[in-house]
Amino acid sequence: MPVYSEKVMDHFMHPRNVGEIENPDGIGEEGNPVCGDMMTFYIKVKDNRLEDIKFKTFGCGAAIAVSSMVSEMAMGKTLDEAMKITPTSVAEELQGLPKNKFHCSNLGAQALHKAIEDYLSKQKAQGEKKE
Amino acid sequence: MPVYSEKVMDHFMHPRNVGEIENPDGIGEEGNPVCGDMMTFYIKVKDNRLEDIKFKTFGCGAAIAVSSMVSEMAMGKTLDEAMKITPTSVAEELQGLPKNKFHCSNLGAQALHKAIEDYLSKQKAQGEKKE
Amino acid sequence: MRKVYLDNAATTPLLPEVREAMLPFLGEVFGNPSSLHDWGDTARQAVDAAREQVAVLIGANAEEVIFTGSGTESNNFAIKGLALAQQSKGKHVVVSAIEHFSALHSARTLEKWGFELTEVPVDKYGMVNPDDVRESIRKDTVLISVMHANGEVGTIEPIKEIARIAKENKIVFHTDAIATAGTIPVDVKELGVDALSLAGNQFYGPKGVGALWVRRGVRIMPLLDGGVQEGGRRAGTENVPAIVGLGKAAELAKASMSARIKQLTPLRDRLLKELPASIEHVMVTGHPQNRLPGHASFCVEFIEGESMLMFLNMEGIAVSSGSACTSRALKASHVLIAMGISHELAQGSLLCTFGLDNTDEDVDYMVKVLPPIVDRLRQMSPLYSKFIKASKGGK
Amino acid sequence: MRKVYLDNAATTPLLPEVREAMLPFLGEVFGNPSSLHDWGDTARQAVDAAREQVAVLIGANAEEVIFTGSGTESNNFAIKGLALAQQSKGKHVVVSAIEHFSALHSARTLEKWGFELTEVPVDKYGMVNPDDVRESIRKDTVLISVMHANGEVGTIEPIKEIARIAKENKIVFHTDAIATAGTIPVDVKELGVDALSLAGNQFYGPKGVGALWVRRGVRIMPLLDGGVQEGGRRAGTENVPAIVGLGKAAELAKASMSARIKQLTPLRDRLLKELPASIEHVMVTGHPQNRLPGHASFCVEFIEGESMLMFLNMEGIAVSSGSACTSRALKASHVLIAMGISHELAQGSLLCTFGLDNTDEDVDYMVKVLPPIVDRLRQMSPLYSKFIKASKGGK
Ligand SMILES: Cc1ncc(COP(=O)(O)O)c(C=O)c1O
Ligand SMILES: Cc1ncc(COP(=O)(O)O)c(C=O)c1O
Repeated sequence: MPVYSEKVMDHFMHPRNVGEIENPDGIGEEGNPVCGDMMTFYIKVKDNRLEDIKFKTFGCGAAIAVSSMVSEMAMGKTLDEAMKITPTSVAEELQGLPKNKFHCSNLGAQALHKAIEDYLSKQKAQGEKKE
Repeated sequence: MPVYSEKVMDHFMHPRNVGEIENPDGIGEEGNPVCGDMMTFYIKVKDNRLEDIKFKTFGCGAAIAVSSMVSEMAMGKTLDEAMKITPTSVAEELQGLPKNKFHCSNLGAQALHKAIEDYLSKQKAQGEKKE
Repeated sequence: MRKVYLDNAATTPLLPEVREAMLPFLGEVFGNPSSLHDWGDTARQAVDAAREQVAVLIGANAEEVIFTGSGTESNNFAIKGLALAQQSKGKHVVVSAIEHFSALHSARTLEKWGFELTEVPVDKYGMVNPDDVRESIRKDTVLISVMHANGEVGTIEPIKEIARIAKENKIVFHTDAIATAGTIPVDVKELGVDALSLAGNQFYGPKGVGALWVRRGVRIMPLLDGGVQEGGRRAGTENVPAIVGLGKAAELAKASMSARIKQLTPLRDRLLKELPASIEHVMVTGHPQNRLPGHASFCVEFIEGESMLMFLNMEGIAVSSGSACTSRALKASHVLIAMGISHELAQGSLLCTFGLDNTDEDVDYMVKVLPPIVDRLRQMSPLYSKFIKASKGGK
Repeated sequence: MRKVYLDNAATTPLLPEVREAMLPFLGEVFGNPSSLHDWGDTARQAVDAAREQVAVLIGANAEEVIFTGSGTESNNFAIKGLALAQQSKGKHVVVSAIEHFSALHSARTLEKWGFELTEVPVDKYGMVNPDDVRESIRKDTVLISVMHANGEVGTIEPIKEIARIAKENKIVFHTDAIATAGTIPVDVKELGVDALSLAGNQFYGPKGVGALWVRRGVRIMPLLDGGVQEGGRRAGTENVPAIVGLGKAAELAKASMSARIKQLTPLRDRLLKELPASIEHVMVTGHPQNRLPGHASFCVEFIEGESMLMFLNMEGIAVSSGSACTSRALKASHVLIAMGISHELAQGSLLCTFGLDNTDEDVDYMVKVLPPIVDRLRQMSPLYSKFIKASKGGK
């Protein structure tokens, strides 16, 4: 097996926040199955905070653990705070990732950011509509 | 060890007719130490027959066995008969020689022939002197 | 916990008889076969006896068998050595698209050295069409190499037909028989090949040893220069214990081949049938009939191989996958891709290979354990939820 | 009959601890280190632990150690791989004239591939003069390879000085440390080399395994293409038991090196002194002081090596020779010839190499047994009788 930390194994075996959100405020998808890893993040936003986060992930053990960890790290955070989560900070929280796993499977932060951007652009579109 | 037949081992360990002949009728030398094998044959001839043969050999197990075998095969033979001894017949008498040993160490027949030729050319020179 | 090793294509355990045969050579009998004394003689005789055993396995002459350090070395030696030895005649080489990397990458190294390379395609079963080989031949083709069977999808290739085509065109033909020698009958004369690779750890022999058989009269350049071991064709002190083990494994394989095939085939057939029956959206990869006796391979849709392997490992089951994440090169199996399988589907590749230690209970266990794992991963998979939505939408 | 193995330069026996370390990997622990399951994990961890042990032996970082299938493979890999990786910079390579054939013939293969080769000479002790290396350097020199010690005459080369010259000229420097690593202290940093070969069977480890250390940042082309084992630099399923054995042998060598040197040196010194004292016309070959601890080599005048070895073998003694007849290439040792020893004298080459099993009684036995053998062969030798006649004539 790849040499995964205890934390990675924990999140792989017991991933937090797996699922989808009906009528989410934002959706972000990153990666593609050609490379072997793909993640979809769903978010609910309230008062500029991530009230709920769910994800679905196709990929290796690291990809699943990363998704779970990102959802946990971001839960309840303000959007600004969540945007500051980086692949490196996720890997650190996970007690490290194998070198060759860093780039392909560490897409969680990007997927979350995409979901937030999706939310923000929808907000902006709505704001424009309202105007 | 090279895969030597029993006969080769016997002649290697108990070589027949090792030595030199004082005032030989013919001397033949074949090979050279650069290649690793060198043989000197000494003969005594009486009534056109090889009355005595002795040799000295520098070389591998096969070279020593070949020399010994040649001396044994030729002993008591007429010069014509002895000239018919070939590397192949020697190898056969020895129950075969390893392939890579055939050419370098199987110089005994040649060395004997050289000794006979030496004898014949001396005879001829004497004959010419007498005339 | 039950432990089930279903990864015999990766490597097989040593048979106890093989280990027994090797042990003296890890002890008292330690000489160098090149040495000129009793220690050397004993070692050399053991190596020669093993050479004979390997030759018997493949119907060859012992002096045509060259021991190497691995299957990979055999393939490198064959492809590079046979091509380089003939480069004055031409610089075109033909291989199949599904060769093992040790053959394929060797051929690509030849490309860097100025050779041209044609990679012949395969059909959806991973089968090479001999006609495609025929069409790939050029005036300057000097070497064709097609594997006897593919280790990832189990498909057995039509080597006899391809060898005949090579012969008609007077082109040297090598086959990588690493997945077949010792497993199914391999006879160099019957196959009609000029060179053949095999490896010990594929049929209950040791790691660290392989062999290349090269027909007498076919020229080959050494890959390892140095001393004159192996008739000057492969230098280096011989790995005596491993060579002895390979010889013993060859002898045992020859003696019990049909019994082994009879043992493995029903296990394979059960799994090929029962996994797709117990899990939706599972396809068998490789040829349905012409496949290695212990070889069952699949693609499980919507999920990725590594996470499947991890959960199976937690249940004590060892298998492989050709997914990108499980390859250390992080690319989906070139074999599956060459068979026209999509990258997405290839990620769910699952390879179960039976060995002599496996039983029907192992099949039962696998068929019991895998469905909930697949289910769990699919519940997490965005691809699966898209599929479900799309099929619901379609209804 | 007494059995005395004095051929440890050819190969050493396995230490019992090494065998013990290997045995599990010939049994239960049979996985392929590349496999993603417990079987694979255990094997991979064992390989990594061995890599660390080898790294410690030579003062290197573990990730810079590449396992190979033999010392010969390490040398082929180094010489070809380092030169090919740099061919855009230049195509000139420098080696010493007394390299082992695995290095020398690799360099000559490079010549066939368009490289130019300079073979630096040695003095009568087999010692390379660093100034000769300096003078051989050209603008297009990309690789220098000089062995750390020669296995035939035991001479230890001034590697530090040569490495410094290479460094000053920014040329990659490889040393074949197969005769030294595990036998005398070898530290890659202290030596200042860029790449270093070693082999298990030279220091009581297994056959079929070697290693090449390459300093991080130095580029090398693989010799064996295929999978991405060994960081993509050496493909092929790892020979796990042999690698584990090499690791254990390295650990033991590191721990007991000075004790071993203390054991072997007096035996060597006795033989170097007593053989020439008990037999006339015997010369020591190689350097009188700068030589391997267990290494005693000679030329016995007027007789040939193979017949000497055969008689010694009948007395239970195993040694080697560099004579033409004992080489399977049927040429006198290129090492002795390069040292200026005549072909005639080289035929009487005799190489006695001590190991941990040898005792003073072995020296006694050798010194007792050899003189009558030499005498017997000299009585048969035409060279000796010529010499005797000439010296009598001279009186
Ligand atoms: C068909 C085939 N060729 C070559 C190889 C390479 O063998 P190794 O990794 O033992 O060198 C394998 C390994 O499984 C194989 O299945
Ligand atoms: C200095 C040196 N280099 C290379 C080798 C080749 O090693 P092997 O035959 O084990 O591959 C030897 C063998 O004794 C050696 O002494």
